[in-house]
Amino acid sequence: MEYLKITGAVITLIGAIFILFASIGILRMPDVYNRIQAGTKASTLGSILGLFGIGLIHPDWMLKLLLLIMFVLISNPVSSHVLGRAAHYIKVPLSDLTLLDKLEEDTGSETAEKEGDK
Amino acid sequence: MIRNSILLLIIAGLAFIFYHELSAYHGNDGLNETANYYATKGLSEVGAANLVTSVVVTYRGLDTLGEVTILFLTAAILALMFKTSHSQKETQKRITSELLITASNVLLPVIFLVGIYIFINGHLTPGGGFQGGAVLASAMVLMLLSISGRKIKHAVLDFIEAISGIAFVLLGILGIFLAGGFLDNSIFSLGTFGELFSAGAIPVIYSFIGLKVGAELSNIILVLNQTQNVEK
Amino acid sequence: MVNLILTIALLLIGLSFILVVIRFIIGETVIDRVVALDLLTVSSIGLIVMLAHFFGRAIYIDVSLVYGILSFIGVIVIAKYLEKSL
Amino acid sequence: MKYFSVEYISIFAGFILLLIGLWGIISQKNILKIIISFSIIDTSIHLILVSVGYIKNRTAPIIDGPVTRADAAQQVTDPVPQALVLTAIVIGVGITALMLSYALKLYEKNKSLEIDKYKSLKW
Amino acid sequence: MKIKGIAVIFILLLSTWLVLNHSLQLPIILIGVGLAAFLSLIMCDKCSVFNEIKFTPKAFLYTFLYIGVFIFELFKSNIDIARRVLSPKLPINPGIVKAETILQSQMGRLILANSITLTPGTFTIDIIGNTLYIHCVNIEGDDMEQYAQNIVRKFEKYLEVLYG
Amino acid sequence: MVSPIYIIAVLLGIAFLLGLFKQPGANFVRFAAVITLAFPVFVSVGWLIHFIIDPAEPFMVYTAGALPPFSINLKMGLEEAFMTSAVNVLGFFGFIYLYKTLKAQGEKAVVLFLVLIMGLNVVIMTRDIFNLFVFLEISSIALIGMIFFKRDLNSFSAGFKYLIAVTVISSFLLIGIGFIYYLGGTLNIDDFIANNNGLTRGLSTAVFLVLIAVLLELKPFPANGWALDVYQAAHPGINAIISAGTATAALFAVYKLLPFGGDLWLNIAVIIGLITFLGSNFLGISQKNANRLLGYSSIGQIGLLLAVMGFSKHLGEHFQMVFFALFISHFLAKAGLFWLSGLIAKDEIKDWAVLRKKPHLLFLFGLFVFTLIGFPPFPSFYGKWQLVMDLASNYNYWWIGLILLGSIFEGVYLFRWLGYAMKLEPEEGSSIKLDWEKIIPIAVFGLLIFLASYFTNEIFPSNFNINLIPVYFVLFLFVIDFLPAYIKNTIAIAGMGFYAYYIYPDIEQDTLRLVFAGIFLLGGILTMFAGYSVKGRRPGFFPFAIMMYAGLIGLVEAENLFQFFFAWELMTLGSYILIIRGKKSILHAYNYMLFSLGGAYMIFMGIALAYNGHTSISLEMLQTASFPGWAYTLLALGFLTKTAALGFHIWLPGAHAEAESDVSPMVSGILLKGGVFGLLVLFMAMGGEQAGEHPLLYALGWLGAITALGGNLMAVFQEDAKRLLAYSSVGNLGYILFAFAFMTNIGWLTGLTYSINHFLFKTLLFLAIGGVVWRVKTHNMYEMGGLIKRMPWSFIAVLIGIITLAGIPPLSGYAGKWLFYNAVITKGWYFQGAIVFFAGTIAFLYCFKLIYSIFLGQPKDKFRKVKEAPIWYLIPQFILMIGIMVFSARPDLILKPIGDLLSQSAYFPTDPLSWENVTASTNLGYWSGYKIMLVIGGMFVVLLAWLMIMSRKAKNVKQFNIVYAGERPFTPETTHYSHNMFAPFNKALGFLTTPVVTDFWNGVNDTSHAFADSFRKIYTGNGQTYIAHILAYIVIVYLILL
Amino acid sequence: MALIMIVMAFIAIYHKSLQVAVIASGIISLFASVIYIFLAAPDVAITEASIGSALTVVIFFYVLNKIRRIDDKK
Repeated sequence: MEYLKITGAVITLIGAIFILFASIGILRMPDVYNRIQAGTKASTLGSILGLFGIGLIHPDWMLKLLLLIMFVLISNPVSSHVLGRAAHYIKVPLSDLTLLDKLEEDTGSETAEKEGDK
Repeated sequence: MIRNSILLLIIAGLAFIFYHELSAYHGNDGLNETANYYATKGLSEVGAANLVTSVVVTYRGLDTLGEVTILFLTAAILALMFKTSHSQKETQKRITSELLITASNVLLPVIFLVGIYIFINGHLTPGGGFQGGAVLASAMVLMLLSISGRKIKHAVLDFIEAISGIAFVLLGILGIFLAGGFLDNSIFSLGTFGELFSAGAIPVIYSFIGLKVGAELSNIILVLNQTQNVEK
Repeated sequence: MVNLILTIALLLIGLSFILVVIRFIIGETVIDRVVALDLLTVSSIGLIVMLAHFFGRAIYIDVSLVYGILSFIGVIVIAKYLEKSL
Repeated sequence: MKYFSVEYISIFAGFILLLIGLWGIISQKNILKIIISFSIIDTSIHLILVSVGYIKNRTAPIIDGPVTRADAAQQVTDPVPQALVLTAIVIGVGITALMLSYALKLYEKNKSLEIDKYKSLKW
Repeated sequence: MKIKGIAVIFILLLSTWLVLNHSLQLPIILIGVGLAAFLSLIMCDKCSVFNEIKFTPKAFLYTFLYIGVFIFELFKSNIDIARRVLSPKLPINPGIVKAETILQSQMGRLILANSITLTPGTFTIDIIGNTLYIHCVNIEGDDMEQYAQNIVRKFEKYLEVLYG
Repeated sequence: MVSPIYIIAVLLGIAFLLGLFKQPGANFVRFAAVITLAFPVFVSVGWLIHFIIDPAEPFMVYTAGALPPFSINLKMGLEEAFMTSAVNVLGFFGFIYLYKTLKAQGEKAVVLFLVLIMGLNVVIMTRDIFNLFVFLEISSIALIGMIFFKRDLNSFSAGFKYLIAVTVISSFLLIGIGFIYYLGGTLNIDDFIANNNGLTRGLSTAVFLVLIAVLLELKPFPANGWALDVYQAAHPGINAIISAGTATAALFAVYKLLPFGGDLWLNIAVIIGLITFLGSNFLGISQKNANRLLGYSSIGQIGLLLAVMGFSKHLGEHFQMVFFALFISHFLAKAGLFWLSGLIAKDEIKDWAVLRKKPHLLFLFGLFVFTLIGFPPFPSFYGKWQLVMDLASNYNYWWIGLILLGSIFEGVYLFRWLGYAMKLEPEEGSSIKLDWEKIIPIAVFGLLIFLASYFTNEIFPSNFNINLIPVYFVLFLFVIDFLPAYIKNTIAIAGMGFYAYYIYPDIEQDTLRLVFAGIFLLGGILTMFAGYSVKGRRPGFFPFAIMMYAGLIGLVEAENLFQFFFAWELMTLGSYILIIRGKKSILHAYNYMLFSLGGAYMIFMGIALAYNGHTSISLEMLQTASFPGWAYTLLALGFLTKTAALGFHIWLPGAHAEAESDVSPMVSGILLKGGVFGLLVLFMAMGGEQAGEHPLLYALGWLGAITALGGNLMAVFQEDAKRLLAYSSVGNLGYILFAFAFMTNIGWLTGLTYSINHFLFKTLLFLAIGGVVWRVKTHNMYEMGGLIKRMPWSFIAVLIGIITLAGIPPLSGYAGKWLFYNAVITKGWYFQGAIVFFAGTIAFLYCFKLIYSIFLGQPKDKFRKVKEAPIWYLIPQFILMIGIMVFSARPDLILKPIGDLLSQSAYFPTDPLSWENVTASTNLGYWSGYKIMLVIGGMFVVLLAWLMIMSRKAKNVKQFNIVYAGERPFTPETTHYSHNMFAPFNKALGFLTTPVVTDFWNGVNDTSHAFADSFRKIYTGNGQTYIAHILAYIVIVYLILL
Repeated sequence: MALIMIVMAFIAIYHKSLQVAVIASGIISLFASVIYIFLAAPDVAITEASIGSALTVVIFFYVLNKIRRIDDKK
């Protein structure tokens, strides 16, 4: 039992580390899209791991936590998708490193007259 | 510049007042008389596991009635303020992302259920009518965002709002006849401690509060959303 | 042991908060800041669950549930606002 | 050292936020900024009130699992300030919504969010 | 077909309710049944989403497979991100690419997009028709179309079975 | 009794229910709301009656099945019952008033209204601080939802300002509540008061925060700009609710919470309240916008009520009475005024002139204004009296001074406003839309004022009880105001006659009073005769005329100072309305009112100083005043404003000259004697002859002499006949003052003789001139001339009058002079005597001018056909002439009993005058009225005959002969022989008539207006500045408290 | 955490962009609600998170949206 708990704790710790990565990521990444990448991905995993780890420590909380995990899994990518979509729509500039932008090519004419956000 | 320094002086004066207030703070050692009453007698009198709920719904029920009324007022005032004379035409919007629509379709029932869970279990777990109501309202927002084609009817919300408000008041009056006074929760049996059907009328009252708050908050947001063409 | 590890985890989350806030402060666009907000809420969910463990109260999980729901909706509303389709 | 416990930190933070909010209300010209300052004030007051009811090493006033019915009075914090804050938060959101709608109406009428522009009534 | 959707929602909600309440007392179950029935009925015009789930043994198996692949990819992606973030040079090579999907059901596309978002260095910016626009942190190889298609295919084959 | 909890339940339940109905124009929603609003009225009034009949223990409502410190409880006691009744009645009628407005706004507005009333009820009843906070917020929010009903920019910005101000205030309240709970351990008001005796630093700060927040809800000056903006911008129907309803609830909240702070906070309340009262009213004086002005006034009144709460320790058992009286006046009058403002629907106070078209509304307007200022018989008069007296017995003179000063400021703008409404020409095409639903509430509140007045009179201590018969008679005349004038005139005369008969036995022995009663009542009857010449209904004249007479006779009847002051104010009120009825009298009536008000408050202050330490308020008490010098001086100054001594005279000429023809004799011949009577009472109190060397008397002597000179001099240079007579009155009153100031037996006799004479001849002259003016329609003497042939009787009247006036033998004027010289010589004030003598010679000049330019010379062409004055003018003139003759022939009939009375009294033991039949003699000589008459009469006949013979040779010349004029006159009238008749004298003495005094008062007026005008610039209109004001206010009060 | 709140408050007041100010105030509420968990007040935490943080921000953005609409029309 004790091992399970320690495993849980370690998993939680890993989750925390991922969250830390995420924050470093959004600090360092050059443009919005990359920040969204770093932010959502790592933080989702981080918090899922955190929740799961606690679930291992307290098995009787597990069901509820799994529900929460499901929720996060569905909602978080969607919100990052919506954010990225919005960012692209209002033409937040991509970083100089960006190689290509297919979406811009396809929808550029449609969004050309819209002005960017301040 | 002079203006700013005068303002700064005022703030400094206020800081001085608050310093006096703060210096009186020295932490707590135990519950005071009032809180002690709630923590000891309150359990048997009210029967709610969540003491905050028992205070909010029963002992200070009149306050709660008041705050529900405040939200009600706010919704009414907004409706008054933004009542439009002519029909509104939809402005051009970008099509909502398909993913979002799907996600909200999946999540909406769950969010509704969570909201209901939060207010029905208000006497056992943290949360209650207001929080549950807020969750319901946020579900409404999600609906509004994802399903732009479908109109959410004011009338339905108003109906829920009115009915639950009246039910709240009626339950309160029932307390005068069946129990110790206005808003006394022991009009129903207190039940077994810690179960869903316990704490007398609290789950019922909180359900009505939850519905009402949800309807009111949704109304507020609907009003802010719907009047796109504002009167000149 | 368990608590020690979790304490370290808590501190790490705290550290990440600070980093995120720095991004928030320097953040070039509003979207950056929204991403920061999102990150903050998601990590708060984890944080609260950990706190639930520390205080030994299962009931706090409900709090994080509500958190999850509402942060999701908040972010969507902001994004919708930003792309002018609210 | 006692000033580093959570209730002291939060109450200090509350008062500082309160002052910042008040400063914002009287120094910012933009109506929406004023409303934001008000919501900061609101939050700070709630923070102060909750810290005022906190008792060290005690847990939330909800009886289940670890907190037993018999000695609840020795284990839980004061529920009253929490109940008050609950009410205050809801009132706060009502008022914020009201302020915002007023701001909206003002903007609609005069196309300006500067509070200086609304001085037609005076003396 | 609606019945199926309603049933799915009903079961989903009822189980959620039971999980939330964390108890199996009779009154709770009763209320849960009532609520779930009520909600699933008023939500039924949106439940087309749930109609698409296929209940076949194969689907059951593929679910587990999918979850496994997904978790694997998830970790991979995160380690990948962590590596990039932590390395001082910040070795990224971003770009937006497009890929076609063969999935038709909404649910399937949602899960596909979510999976893509959560996996290595990619996230779905937009979906127009059958075209997914994917932002990648690091585009590898020369054939970008192929690269993108690979990302999609990874999940598609499982989801196709599940949702069609 | 129905439990008050049902007020909440029913109002809120119906409010929620009404949220269901959405069809626009569903009338039954509002109908249901009216029924619903009647319910709380029923409940609270039921409780009120219950508590009045049976002063039982307060009824407590417990909620949640737990006892108070742990649950919220509501209290319904007498105070709560009264306050909730007030709010609910206001709510009911306010709703009716707003019926159409709410209909235009939709069903939600009705809901807001219901919730507002519910919130106010709970604010009053609750005994829990946090509950108080919640319901204060509810009522504020509901109000904020109604402020923008006009839907213009102003109402929105005002609403926003109100919102942020209320929010900031409630933040402080919330912090305070939190710390009160933390440090005091309870949220229950009673529990806190019972268990917390000493306040520690932290607790006192918490209490400070709570109390200052609740006080700020009362909008104290100067942190109240937001409220003023709301008053200016919101719908007047809403304003009525804010001013009367919300303020009521907030006031009661303060009342509940004040015990938290102990005595210290009582003083703070006094300071805040009085600063508010004074400041607000001061700033109000230069305000032109009606609603904003009402806002200033409203805030001022609330300040006064707050101060009364602070005074509760001094007031003791009188507190409830005083508060009730002041509160109910504010409540009814302010609601009524706001409602009227909504009816007029214009912003400027000048626009209120439109009220002239609706006399009933005008009457209500006047009623509200007088109630507000505190004129009898309205409740606030009683309240102010009791307040001032109780303060005086605790030596709080400065507070009294501030209260009275604030009341004067209030009077300044209210009377200017009333004047505008009564006299200005309404704008072209403006009219009032009479909606029944708007008239009914106003009328009901008007009626309630009378009810409250009656009730106030009942509950105040019995020695205040005054003879209300005249007041009822006045009311009766109001009721029958629709009858034709002649019927009312007859009723009025009959009433006065009957009253004279009725009181005669009471004062038969007291000859001094008898004389004045005679002047007032018989003079009143005589002057009323002239009223028969007026055709039509003459609306509003008789009640106020009778009110003036009622006041005057009340002075004579008064047995204590309260009755005296009551009568004094009644007289002022009546005479003000009489004066303002004149065509161009708006400014003069305003001046008159201001001086009267100032004078009245000086009298009030004087009484207060004298009252100190005494339980009785009888007239005799004046003698034992503890600050006699100040008290006497203030009283004297007060009376002097009414007698128009030099320095206070500027109101008189205009007021008398511009009044209607038959009003001038009333206000000149009769009203001025009221002031004289007051002086008499004062002098008597000073102790008669013993006080002879009192410096005040010396000063008054000088003042009298100078007044006589100045008045007469100015009279000489007048071109307006009535103005001439008016200035002459100033001079004559100077004589009277001078004579009384001798403080000797014979001096008083002189004064009385002068008084009687002045009454006789000035009434006669004004009636005669009034008759002439009635026919020729002008006051200017140079437009008349030669009227002797057309109006012989008027001529004779004027002739008799000026002979008496000038003191020419044989008529009674000479008797006065004879006594006067005796008195001067006895007293030894030779220098002053010389001045008065010189003034007497000047009187000849204007007498001559008067009779010459009107009656002699050639008649004007346009007046060749004028008829004799109306018979109803002539009849009283004949009676007066007979009176003069009788008094001249037999002065002993009156003077002897008075002389006897004086010498018998303790005051004037030395009596140098002895009577032998009709011959009076002193050690300086003797004088016999009818002998002189015979001699002089004979000489007169001879001279007249000679003159008649001479005048045959006179030839007619052109009146406007400008052949010899060096330049072309643009106004030919100015070449008339009687124009600028005494130009040479003007060169010699004109410098004495430079209007120093007028300039002085104008200066005072301008300066205060300029001050108020620049001072109110603190209300910049910027919501943020208002917040800064609030915060600064909090800091400053806190620093003061430290 | 308290420090972050204070920093956020300054951002909320002084940042030029209204959206950022609103988000900052939302973050203040968010942290406040985490502190409420520390202070053993889960009820308040839920309320603050749902109403204070989320709904207020949502309402703010709806209003900002309408203001922008008014601008567009002008």
